[in-house]
Amino acid sequence: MNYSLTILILLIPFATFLFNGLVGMKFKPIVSGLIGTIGLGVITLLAYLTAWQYFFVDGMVGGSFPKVIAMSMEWLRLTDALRIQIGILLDPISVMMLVVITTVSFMVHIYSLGYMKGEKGFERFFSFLSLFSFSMLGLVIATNIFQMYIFWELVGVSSFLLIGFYYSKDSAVAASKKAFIVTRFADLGFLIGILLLSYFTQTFDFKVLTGTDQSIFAQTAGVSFLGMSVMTWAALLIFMGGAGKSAMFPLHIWLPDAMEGPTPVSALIHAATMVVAGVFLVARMFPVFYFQAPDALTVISYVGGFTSLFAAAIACTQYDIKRVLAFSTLSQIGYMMLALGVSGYGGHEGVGYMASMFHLFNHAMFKALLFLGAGSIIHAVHSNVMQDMGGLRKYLPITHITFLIACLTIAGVPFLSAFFSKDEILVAAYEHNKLLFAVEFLVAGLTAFYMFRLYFNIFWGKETHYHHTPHESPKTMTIPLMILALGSVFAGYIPFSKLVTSDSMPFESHMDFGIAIPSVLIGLTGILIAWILYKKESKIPERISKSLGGFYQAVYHKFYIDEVYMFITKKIIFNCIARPVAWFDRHIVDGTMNGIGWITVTSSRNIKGMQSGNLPQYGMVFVLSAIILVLIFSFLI
Amino acid sequence: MNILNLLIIIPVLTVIGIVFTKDFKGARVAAAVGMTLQLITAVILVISFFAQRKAGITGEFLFLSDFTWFKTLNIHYSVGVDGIAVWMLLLASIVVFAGIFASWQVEYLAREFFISLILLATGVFGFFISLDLFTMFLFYELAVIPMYLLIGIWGSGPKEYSAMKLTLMLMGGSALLVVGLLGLYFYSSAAGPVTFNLLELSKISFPLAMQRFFFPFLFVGFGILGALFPLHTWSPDGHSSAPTAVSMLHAGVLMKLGGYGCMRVAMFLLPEAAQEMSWIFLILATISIVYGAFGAIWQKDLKYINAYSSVSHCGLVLFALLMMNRTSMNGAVIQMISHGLMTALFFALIGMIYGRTHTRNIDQMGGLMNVIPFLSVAYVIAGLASLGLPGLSGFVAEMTIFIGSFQHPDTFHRVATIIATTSIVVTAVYILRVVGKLLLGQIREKEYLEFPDAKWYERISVVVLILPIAIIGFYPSYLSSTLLDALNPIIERLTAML
Amino acid sequence: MLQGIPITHVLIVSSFMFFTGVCGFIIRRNMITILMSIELILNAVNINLVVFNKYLFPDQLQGHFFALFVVGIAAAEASVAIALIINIYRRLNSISVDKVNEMKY
Amino acid sequence: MDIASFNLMRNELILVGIVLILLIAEIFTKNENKHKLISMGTILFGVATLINFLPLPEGQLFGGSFQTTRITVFMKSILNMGGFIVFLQSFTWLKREENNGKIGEFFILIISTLIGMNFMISSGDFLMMYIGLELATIPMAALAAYEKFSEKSAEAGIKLILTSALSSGILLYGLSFIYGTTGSIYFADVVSNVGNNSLQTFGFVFFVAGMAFKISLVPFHLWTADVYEGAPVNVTAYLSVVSKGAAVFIFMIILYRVFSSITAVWEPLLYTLAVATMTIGNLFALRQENLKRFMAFSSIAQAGFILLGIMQGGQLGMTTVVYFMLIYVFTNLAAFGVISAISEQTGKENISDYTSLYKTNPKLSLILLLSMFSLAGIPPVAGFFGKFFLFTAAGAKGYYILVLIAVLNATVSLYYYLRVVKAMLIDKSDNPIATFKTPWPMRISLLICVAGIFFIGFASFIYQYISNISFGIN
Repeated sequence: MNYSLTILILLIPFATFLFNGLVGMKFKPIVSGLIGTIGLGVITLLAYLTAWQYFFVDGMVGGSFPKVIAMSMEWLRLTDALRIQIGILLDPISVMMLVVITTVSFMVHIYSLGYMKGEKGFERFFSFLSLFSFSMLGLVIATNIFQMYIFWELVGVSSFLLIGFYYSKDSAVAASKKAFIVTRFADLGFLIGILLLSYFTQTFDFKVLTGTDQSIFAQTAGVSFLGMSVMTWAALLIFMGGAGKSAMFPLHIWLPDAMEGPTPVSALIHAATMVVAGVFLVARMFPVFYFQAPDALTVISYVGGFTSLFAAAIACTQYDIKRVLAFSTLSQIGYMMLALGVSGYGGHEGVGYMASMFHLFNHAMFKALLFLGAGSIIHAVHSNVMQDMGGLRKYLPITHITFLIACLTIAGVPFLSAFFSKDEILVAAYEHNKLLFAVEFLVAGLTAFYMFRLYFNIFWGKETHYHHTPHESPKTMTIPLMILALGSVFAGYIPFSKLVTSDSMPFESHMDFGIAIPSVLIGLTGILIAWILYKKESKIPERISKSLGGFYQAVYHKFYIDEVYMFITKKIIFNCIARPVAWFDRHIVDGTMNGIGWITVTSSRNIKGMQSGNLPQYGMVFVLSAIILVLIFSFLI
Repeated sequence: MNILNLLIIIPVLTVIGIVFTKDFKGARVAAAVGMTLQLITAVILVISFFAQRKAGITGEFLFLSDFTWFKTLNIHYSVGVDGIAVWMLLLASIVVFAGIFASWQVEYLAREFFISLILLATGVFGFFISLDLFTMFLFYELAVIPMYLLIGIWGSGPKEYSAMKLTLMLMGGSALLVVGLLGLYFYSSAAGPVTFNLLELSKISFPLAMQRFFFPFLFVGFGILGALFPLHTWSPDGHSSAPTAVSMLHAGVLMKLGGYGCMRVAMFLLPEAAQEMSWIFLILATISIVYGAFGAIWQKDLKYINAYSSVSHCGLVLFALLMMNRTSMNGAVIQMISHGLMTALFFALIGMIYGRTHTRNIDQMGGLMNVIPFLSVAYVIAGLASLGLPGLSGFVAEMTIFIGSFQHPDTFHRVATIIATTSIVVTAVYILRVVGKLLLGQIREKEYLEFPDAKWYERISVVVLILPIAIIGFYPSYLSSTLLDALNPIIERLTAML
Repeated sequence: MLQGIPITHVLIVSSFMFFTGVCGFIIRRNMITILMSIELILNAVNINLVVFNKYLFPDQLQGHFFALFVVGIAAAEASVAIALIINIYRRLNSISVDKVNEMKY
Repeated sequence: MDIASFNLMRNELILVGIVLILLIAEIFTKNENKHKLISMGTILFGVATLINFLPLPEGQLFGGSFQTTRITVFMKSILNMGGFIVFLQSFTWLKREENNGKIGEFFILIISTLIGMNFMISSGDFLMMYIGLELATIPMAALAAYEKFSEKSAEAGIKLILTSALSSGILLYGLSFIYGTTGSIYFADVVSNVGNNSLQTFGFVFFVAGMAFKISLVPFHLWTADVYEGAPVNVTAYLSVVSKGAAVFIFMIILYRVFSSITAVWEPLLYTLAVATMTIGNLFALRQENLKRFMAFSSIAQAGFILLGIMQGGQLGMTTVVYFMLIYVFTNLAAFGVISAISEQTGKENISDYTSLYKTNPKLSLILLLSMFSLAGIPPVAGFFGKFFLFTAAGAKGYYILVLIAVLNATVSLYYYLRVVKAMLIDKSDNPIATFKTPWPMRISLLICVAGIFFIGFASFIYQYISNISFGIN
């Protein structure tokens, strides 16, 4: 059982990146497009083979799925103990992520062939996509936390490049900048967390960190800062990194703006893969959190819960369809985080962990589907606000059907994939924390409501007449939709509890109808309300929003978080730190240097009287100084 | 014939050659040829050095050669290189090479320009190869002085003021150095005849009182060139007024003389004092890291931005040196090299952009990505390198420094490290601000559309700088391991008394 | 002869002369007078030399000779000085030192 | 004491001979070809300079009042070279109409001052030293006032003669007390009687004051600037290099040979003087516009640096000082050469007149640049070595703070030296000094100077030689 081929999973996308980036513009655009897509297809195949081999050919060793180091080379030796390895670690979650990423990425590649046709910088787009795939894959198969950090940064930058793809659009530039800086700020926490962790444990290696042997944490015993144990600090700081990438409250602000990027990018990066990196990070470090920093896990669960509610609320009020999807992404990731937070370790205790991974998998499918669908809608109507849409079902049949499927899935309608995962999450929450369970229960309803608000507004609602009739997108775009639709229907039947679990030992998970049925019901209620409000064009929504008044405004303006950030950055950082520093440097530090020069010159001007040109005065100075010297040296010394 | 002497002889011959050229075309060709030879020599040097190491020749310095100069004063011309110096020499030759091509279009007094530029380079090379502190100091000053003419004659903006300020401050630094060097020289009489020789000085353990007295002189003296807060103010003015190649050379190589000197002379020869006083300078270095980064945020002038970021990055070098463990010092040297390359790249690109837009104010530019993609992409790469993107040299350096410094047993040092890490965010802020304003967005002016993209010579100088950045970024372990070996003697001496 | 006069008295006289000369140099404005004050200083020196020789080292003549040379050289100095003063008088029609401060600072 | 031993006074005698020859020659040359005297004098002097390089046995004459050692011979050679370069530089100036009648005088006066200096340097007692000093000073006043019809020149002359007369009075007064307390004027005898006696210290300090006047140390420097400015350029050059050099040499020799036992007194004394001299000299030099005045203050500052070497009091000290003076001769004379060439051509002597000189006269301005760098002590030119070794000498005594002050002063001095460079290379001017061709003697002199500036620094054997022949307190 060797996985030597898995190295190609990293090399191929990197090669295509280099090719498209350096010489891509020399050829016809389609060439680079095809190269990128084919490359991705190949590694998708490889990923499936790997998954197959890992789960079903090699299978379990001693009742659990082993952590296989497929390949590992020393990249940089920092100290004798701390060496940065670049390698490939295969275990249930990384293999699962491989499958998810390659699938979605492949779909997006195909889709982009159609969607981006004729765009300026086609080859640039594909080289960036390859770069992203490369970094994301590198992230999930990291053997150690530092390798993860490396690819973490690369993911960040490729997201920056892709959001700012339309670089002559100022809003896009601003959005990309925001995304990068916010995540960078979060990464600072991650880095400091790594520093703490590596200082106390003297290792980066996941195998050691998440292994059963807890003795490596002996150093940390009793070390605490501001009343929290150092491991809690480390865990929280590392989670801060995760929260940044996964856009958890309050670091979520970059994600809605990130929708400035091309829609396939939103589908790939800001729905399916990169934004769940945070979840993946927590899952990857789960034993460390669970055994060393349980408080951190609690924090995570609350952050997740709050974010999911908060985002769902905002999603109900937005009109830009991509933003609605973005907020729903936030809310779903909140689910996953919460699930991890409430999870236990091992056996049925770890149902939350399993559920979170499960939901991650399904979410990737249906959210990518939703975004791609939104893309094809925008492609058709050249706008992405609901007001310009309505009754599109006639024009875009395939998009319509697939979109509907996705909406049903996310709404948790029975026997579609999300139904299962969401149920598991609710179960985990229920067992662990009733309050959070209640929140999630409510969010389930909200989700159903805003998704169908979206759906009805687009495909039903008022009969808009378009100056040129929308037409269904080309095959390159519709085929991925269908495939993903299949994915989001049937992904739920994968027996996750057999494959991806907290201690990688399978356990029996069973449907808990006590929780499933109410959640389905509340979902259906949400759908029903949406039906009433938005099926036909009606004045009711306005009236409701009026009646809610201030609250509605607050929600509509995303609780003014952006404004707060604006204030902090522009006013505090720029005006209250950078500007004074610049001033201080110019006037105080530099002023001192110039002051020295000034003093010299002035003193030279002031003593010029000594050289009066008058002979007797010369004589006087001469004699007096001679006498003074005599007094000093013959009598004082 | 010792290959190291070639590194001095070639530039001198080049200067003589330039004297006999007719016009600016001849001058620049002569300069280019000379510096190409120099680069080749440096590469050969590196290869043969590590070939010898592989052959098992241990001995801190190789290619030693020594010739007595002033016998009664026991001053020698003695050269030799260790694993750090060879890399520094390679860096210097790369930057000079790029600098020549970056200043291809200098026509006003071109011969004088190239002559002074290469004299400056001679000083740098001499500094890195010399083992005798007297010759080292001689070359140091030789490197500083042409700067005045280069900035004063071919500079822009308030050039006389900046040139004078830069020269006087650096000379003030060397004033401190003279005192320190003489101290070392005369206290070396404890073991045999007085000497300036680094190797022999490194065998002596000086009395603590003497170390306490002279360490600040040496460290600050070199520190000024290393832009140690608050003595960094020559750097913004100097860099912003200097012509392209000079900024490249100065920020890229000359500022490294400071860090190198701090390590090689101040800390290496006076270890106890270094251990004892490190905390003072550590605080200063930490300040300059954060302070430089914040200072860069507010600037409008591209060169000011880079000058301040250089302050920040060079502060990181001193910071890491003062941590005094193998990893951090290793990181410091890598940072010197990486910062040398990327800041040179920055200044080269700024010069090229300025040559087209005739302004360096970022508020008056925008959308260059549409018109000069090559330069813009290069600029983005430089920016990413300087904000520490994995796969480029900056990341390697910074991470080595941070991890290394954080291994320090003392809490104070670890806290300082955490403060220093915040600079990576601030760096990201100002780099992205520049990239956003300058390259992205709408095309600002109509005449941008006539801009030609990079000419062949510009491409050469850009590519020659980007390549090593990427190579170090991708495959740092060779560089890092060689440096670790080279650092051993220094570390041993530093930690001997702990 | 000088029998009975203690050396200190003579030295006091000479130093008095010396300082008179110095004050003359500083106070007087006429160059000729300044020259004369310098002569006073030199003569004070001569007195010193002679007296030291006479009182302390009577068995040798170094002081005397020195004094003789001083006198001679003083004469030479004076001659050149006066020539220059005349030159100044030709230029400025005045021999007051206050006139000769064209170059200053 | 046979006739052959007069060989010890070789240089002096030859110079006297030259003076005589010139006197006679002047009588028999008609007015229209007086200018032949210039080349004649120069050539004769050049020969003398060459002859003095020949080795000479050590020894003494007149019962020790005239002493010849290898170091004195070398010092005399330095002075000779300085004089020779000055002669080469003064060709065009002497060829002027109004100087036609006074060509002989110029040579005679300068050479006689040189004779005085030579005697002073090899003097073995205070009398000889005093005679030499006066012989070196009085003709100098006449030289300063050489330009009969220029008020400035006359003023320079009168200032020099009166102040120097005062100073020599003070010096003699000091000497008289030294004689009184030691009972001898012979160095050899004085040494043994020098002790810690306040009357003697009194005399000593007055003596130092008198010497300080000649070396123009602050606060005894006031005459310097005015005289330098007023005197003709070449005379100024001669003053600033040769007569200063002679004074430095004899001062050092006397300190080392006579007052070796009271270093405790003169080291702090020189410390004070050095600090004052460097600082004040620099501060004044900062704002000078007239180049001659500028050079005056710069030379004052340099004198301050020289004290660092003298203070060391050992063989190292004397070596560094002599070495520095050697370099200083070439450096300073290079600068003065350019200045005189330009003032001969255009009569301009202000820094502001030199703007963008490089455009029109690149060679001249490069030479000036070199000498400025050498004065500022910038490598690779010789000045760097000279200065660094002076600092080394001070360091050897452990005066690190003094070294720091000195080097900081050197930094300040760099500022005003760079001002000249800035004017020539950087500043733009719409009417720069027109391009002109310097006459060949000037070219030769400048060539010699540049060769010296470049060569002496690297030529360690010169330093070696000086170090071998010089002595110190032990």
